[in-house]
Amino acid sequence: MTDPIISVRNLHKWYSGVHALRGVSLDLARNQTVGLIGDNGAGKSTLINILSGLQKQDQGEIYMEGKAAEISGPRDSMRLGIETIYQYNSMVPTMTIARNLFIGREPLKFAVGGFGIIDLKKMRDESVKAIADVDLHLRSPDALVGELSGGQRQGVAIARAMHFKSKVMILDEPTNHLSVKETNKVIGFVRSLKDQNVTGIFISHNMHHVFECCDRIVAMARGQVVLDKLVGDTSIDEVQDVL
Amino acid sequence: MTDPIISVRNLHKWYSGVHALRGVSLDLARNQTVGLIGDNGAGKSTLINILSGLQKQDQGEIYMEGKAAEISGPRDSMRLGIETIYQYNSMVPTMTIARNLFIGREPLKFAVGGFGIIDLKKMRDESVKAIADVDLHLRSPDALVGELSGGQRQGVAIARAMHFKSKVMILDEPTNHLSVKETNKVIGFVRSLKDQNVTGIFISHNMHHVFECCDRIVAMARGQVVLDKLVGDTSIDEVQDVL
Amino acid sequence: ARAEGLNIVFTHHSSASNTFWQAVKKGFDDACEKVQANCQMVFTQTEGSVEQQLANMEAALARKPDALLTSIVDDKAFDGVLDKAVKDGVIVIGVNVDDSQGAEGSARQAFVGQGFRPAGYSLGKAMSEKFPKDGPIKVLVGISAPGQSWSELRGGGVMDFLEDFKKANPGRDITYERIDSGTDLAVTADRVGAYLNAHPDTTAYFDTGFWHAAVARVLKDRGIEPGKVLLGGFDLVPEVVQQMQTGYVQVQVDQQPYMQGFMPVLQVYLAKKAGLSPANIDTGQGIVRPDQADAIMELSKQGLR
Amino acid sequence: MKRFLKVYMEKPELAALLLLVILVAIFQGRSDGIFLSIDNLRGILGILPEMALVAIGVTLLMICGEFDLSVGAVFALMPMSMAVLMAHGTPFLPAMAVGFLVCVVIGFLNGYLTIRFAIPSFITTLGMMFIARSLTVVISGGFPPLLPADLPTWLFTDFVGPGNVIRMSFLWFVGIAVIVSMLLTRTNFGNWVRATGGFFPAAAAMGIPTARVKIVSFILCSMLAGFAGMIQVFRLGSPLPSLGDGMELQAVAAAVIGGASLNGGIGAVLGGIIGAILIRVIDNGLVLSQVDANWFKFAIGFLTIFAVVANAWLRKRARSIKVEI
Amino acid sequence: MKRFLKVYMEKPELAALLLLVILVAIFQGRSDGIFLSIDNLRGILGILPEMALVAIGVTLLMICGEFDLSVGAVFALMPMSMAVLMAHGTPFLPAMAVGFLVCVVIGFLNGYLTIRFAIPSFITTLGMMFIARSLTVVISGGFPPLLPADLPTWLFTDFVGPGNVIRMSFLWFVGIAVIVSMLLTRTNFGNWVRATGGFFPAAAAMGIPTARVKIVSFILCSMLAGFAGMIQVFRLGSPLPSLGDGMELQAVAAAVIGGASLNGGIGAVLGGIIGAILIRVIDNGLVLSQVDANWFKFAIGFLTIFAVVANAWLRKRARSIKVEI
Ligand SMILES: Nc1ncnc2c1ncn2[C@@H]1O[C@H](COP(=O)(O)OP(=O)(O)OP(=O)(O)O)[C@@H](O)[C@H]1O
Ligand SMILES: Nc1ncnc2c1ncn2[C@@H]1O[C@H](COP(=O)(O)OP(=O)(O)OP(=O)(O)O)[C@@H](O)[C@H]1O
Ligand SMILES: [Mg+2]
Ligand SMILES: [Mg+2]
Repeated sequence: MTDPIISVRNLHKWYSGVHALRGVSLDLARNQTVGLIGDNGAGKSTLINILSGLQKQDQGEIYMEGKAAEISGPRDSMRLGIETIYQYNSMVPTMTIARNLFIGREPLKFAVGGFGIIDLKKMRDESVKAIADVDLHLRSPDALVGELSGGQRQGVAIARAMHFKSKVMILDEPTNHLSVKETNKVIGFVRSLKDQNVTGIFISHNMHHVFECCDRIVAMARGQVVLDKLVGDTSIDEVQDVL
Repeated sequence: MTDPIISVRNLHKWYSGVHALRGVSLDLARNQTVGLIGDNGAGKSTLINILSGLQKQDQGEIYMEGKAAEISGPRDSMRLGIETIYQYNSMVPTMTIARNLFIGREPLKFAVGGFGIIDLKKMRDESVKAIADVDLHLRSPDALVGELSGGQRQGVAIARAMHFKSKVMILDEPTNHLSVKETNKVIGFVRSLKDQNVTGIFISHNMHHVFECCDRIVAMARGQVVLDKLVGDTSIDEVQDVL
Repeated sequence: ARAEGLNIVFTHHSSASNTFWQAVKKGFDDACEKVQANCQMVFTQTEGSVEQQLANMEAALARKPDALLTSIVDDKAFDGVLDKAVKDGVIVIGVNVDDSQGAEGSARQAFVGQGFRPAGYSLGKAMSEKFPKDGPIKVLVGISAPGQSWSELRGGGVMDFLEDFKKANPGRDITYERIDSGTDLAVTADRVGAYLNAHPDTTAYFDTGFWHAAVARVLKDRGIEPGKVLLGGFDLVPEVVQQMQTGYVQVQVDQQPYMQGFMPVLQVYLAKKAGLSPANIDTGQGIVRPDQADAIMELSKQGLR
Repeated sequence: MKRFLKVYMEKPELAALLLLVILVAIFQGRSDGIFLSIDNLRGILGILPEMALVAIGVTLLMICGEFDLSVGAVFALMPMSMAVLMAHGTPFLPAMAVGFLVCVVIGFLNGYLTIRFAIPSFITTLGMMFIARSLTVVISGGFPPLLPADLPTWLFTDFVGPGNVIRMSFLWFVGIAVIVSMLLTRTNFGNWVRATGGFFPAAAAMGIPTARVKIVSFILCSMLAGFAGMIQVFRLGSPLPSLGDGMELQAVAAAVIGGASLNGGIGAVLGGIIGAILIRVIDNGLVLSQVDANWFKFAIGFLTIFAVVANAWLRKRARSIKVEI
Repeated sequence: MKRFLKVYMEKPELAALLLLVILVAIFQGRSDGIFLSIDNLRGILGILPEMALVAIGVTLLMICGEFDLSVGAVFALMPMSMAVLMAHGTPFLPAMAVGFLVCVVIGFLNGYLTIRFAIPSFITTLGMMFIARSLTVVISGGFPPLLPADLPTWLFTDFVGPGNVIRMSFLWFVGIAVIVSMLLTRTNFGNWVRATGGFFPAAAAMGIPTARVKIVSFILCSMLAGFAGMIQVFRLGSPLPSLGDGMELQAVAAAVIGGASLNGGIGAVLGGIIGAILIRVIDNGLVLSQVDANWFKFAIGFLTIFAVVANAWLRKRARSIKVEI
């Protein structure tokens, strides 16, 4: 096994009155896809929120490609090459689909010091493509996200993540709300990450999905890692027993 | 087949610029559990939102036990005996779990004209029981819903619906975010509805779940019903073909 | 009243809930009825807002009235508009407040009223008659609205007098302080009440409005007898007259607002009918003392004072 | 201990209480002990009920997710209606009834227009503020009538209690505060108010009659403002049309200082009251500390921000105490 | 046609525009044609830029999800700082630079305190309103200094254009409106503003520097208010410390009338401008219609509510037009 791309050591996270992570240590190997499972409230989202900079650990370290990494905001995390789909969709309902897809990463016609004029045409065209890529059928990229159905929104979030593929992809229950067809697309996408040299973390409560597309299973319970095995070395039943 | 408990005739619903329901007619037989499936944006949530009074149809009629029913708000729907779990959880994040469970139906110590003093003890006790019934593990019924994990919230919503069981239960993607154990609980619950003389509508994108616990499958596409068969007369493959 | 065709507008810097200006309005309306003129008074929405007054003035002038009556609370802001109005043949009369340069400062043809600063000065002077003949004198000046000219100028007038008084009595220990006393009876009562707690030896309190009426009530509630803390301020509103009757308020400046509303209309009428040119009217230094209170109360109830 | 501190300080109204104590101590020092003298307390406690009653109403409404800028104008309109009626010979009780009726109508209109047309209450009540203020001037004809001499004002303004420090109005205020507080925390209506403000779609979906809940809250808020105005007029003896000007912002500030959220769903009656006390204490303490007139507003602004910042900071500290509960 | 009507009327700013046209027509009738006379237009257009500039800033800030009550005070403070400096001999340009610096500092503090301590901007800016107003009085010493005679005020206040109906300030206003409007709709910064106000957690999760976006918006809003104040002072010829009192609520009202949402994320610069025009038109039209003084505020309140209700109603009608798009 080569150097891990991400290592976390002894992470602790307190919410006011709740000890949500109780010393989690984990190494993610390069180009491996990890399935993260666990009961409701086990701390999965908390762990990945720390990796994506939404929250800050109270204790513990994160290493990225061997170097200690200070992640104090989503921007840091993105800079390190981590792309996340959050459990609760991170869409601005009052904005159009196209604008949502490119929030914070707008294609610019020209820019001075990071600010500039958005290339609206390019943005529209690319978003039409990105949405088509996930087999989502939407009327127009100019519809407001707030007017989409639950699954359509989730689909847009996935289209965004797939479009801005990065070194590490974290997907927190991405298939919720999705129809069968799109779910299959997502599973296929996760399975293909490896081939594209992308490391993945896939959270789901559907064991079949996890076993179908991951290389390794990590199970959490009550804020701790309770099982960590390669897919070949374990089975759905064993995993369900530990939980 | 006896008299249908709910009949809808030729329902149309326009959102500004979107024709979401295009003439849906459906009869729900008493004590039958219907699995409602369909692609993202097919109009499933819109249909059940009309039945639960969240939205108003633009055209078409609803009959409840043979009588024309005017549903112009969730209260009307509840009065007719319809209990709903919504796709987007209908919880108030700034309130405690116990208060959320009983919103609008608080147990009162005494009341005058519908207003009165809440029986806090009873409310707490019953909510502890309701939550235990769905195998959810929560610290205390006094925690704020806003501080729960995604699955925990969904669990509370289910606990509420199960606690206030009614003549007709509508469940819009209730198993999203839920762990395996709880999902099984929900499936079991849906399957048991029939025995308790409750009519059910179960929406899910997981065909296995639908086939496991429903008597009849209704598939929607682009705002119309495209398939309506008893479970015995169809198969997962057939359904997936129509969609 | 349109028949006569005499159109008069009155713009000023105060809002409709100001009792003083309601008295001016009454005089204005009564006079207009007498001369059958078509009249309009325009209040501001925010008390003391010069920019709103100017906007109202511009709007009213677009109707090309025969006369414009206005308070001139700022030396410069209205110059352009007034110049143009006079050039267009509108009779312009300053009311209540004049340009500090007087007739030189603006194009207005006459002024009816009394200056803020002189009024403050005469208030101080009238009150000083009641000052103790010896011992230290500690005065509190309540600036009702810091930064607003009516309040600052009146307070300034009082303090001008106090400075002169100091010079005239070099041997005595005379001090004064200013606080933000607020433009609300309750607030003024609370703030001045608190101040008096901390400084029970205060000789006199001057308000730049009529809000010391509430201070009188505080003194009464505390069982302090009338005259221990001298109270004085501006404008005769019923509350103050009431407190004069009880003896808590010693001196009040009355500008005779009814007259300020009434006279300019007559002047306009005379100017139009007989070609008489408007002339300055001093509506009086109007120092009112408690002995006049009963008589005033009757008139005050009718809105005449 | 740590646990106690955590639970205690996480409540915004209690953090505000701590702040209040500190401020009082400072002012007591800076004023050479006059701040807590009977006389000064009497002054503070005399005016407090009026502001606090308004703050209670606004807090309730803010928990319900709405906003009322018209309280200051209603504060003046209600007693003015009464005074005008009484000046025309109507006896006290019917006049008071009409006064409250006016409040109810205004509250109802505020709520009805806001909900029926789904417009922000900011606008409805801003407009209503102008309307009510204008009506106050119109009915008084510009000249406030004097109050008849034989009113039962003792019921509201007489001094009572040991050392005569409090007025009757204080008892009314305490009684109303307890009732509204119970209403919010112990009754089903209170639950609905909180749910409606906390997350409107959820409350509506659960069958709560959200429109009625909001309208009732608007009406309660208006009535409390009117009642407070009546007390003030009885205390001061004269119904001025300019009464209560600027009170709308102060009341909101009080509610926020006491921990209510402008987005609704969060807040407590006690918080609004403590906020109102803080504002009064700051105002009074600054006079005693002899702040110059020109700097007075500066100090008020500064301390208002400071109070909320300190409150937020205290709560944050409390949250980060690591105790499992 | 139906389709056009639908798309057009669904935009709140365009619905407001329709309302504006109707109101103008009514006032034109009621004022015997004086409303649209050159003289009156000159009056309206002379004042409009000042209010509209403030409204633009507030609209921007509201889209960003925040609120600024200090604009009225900054409106007075910025020109007062300039005037005081110039009275002490500082030349025009450096004085103006310092004036803007003051605005920047206030805007920065508003934003920084709001974000750093996670407190509502309602409170921060309410406090700042008091502070800025107080500073205005303090630096002027209560009495405004005179402006030097040789200022380039022509750059802001001279009449230009056909019939001399507009002032230079109008050109500045149009220029700035176009720039801010472009900023909001065409640049990535505008996208961030809208996202930050629309749904803060999402914006933060997508790596937008939300804190910086908000602070910049606060600063822009302050600067626009200060600039507007400067123009007004040049027009009036004297820097009064009481300028802009009450403007904070008017600016918010303008933004809301023009369709901006108090919850952030929704709004347009054009809307804020139309809102400001509506407010000016109502004000001016009522004077010309010779509404009785005591009923004046009533009419303003009524028309403000009416404007928003009508706007909401028009949009609702438009939404219910059944055309697929
Ligand atoms: N508020 C709204 N405004 C405009 N269009 C809407 C709105 N809500 C839903 N729609 C549209 O109506 C159609 C049906 O939506 P609906 O939510 O009923 O789908 P659904 O079948 O529940 O999908 P999903 O499985 O993704 O939840 C979709 O095309 C959606 O974009
Ligand atoms: N903001 C918060 N405040 C307080 N407690 C929180 C907060 N967010 C999460 N928690 C608690 O932390 C624990 C872990 O939550 P987390 O969201 O990480 O669970 P999860 O494994 O993602 O669960 P799920 O599968 O239901 O999404 C839970 O007990 C939850 O109640
Ligand atoms: Mg989770
Ligand atoms: Mg759905």
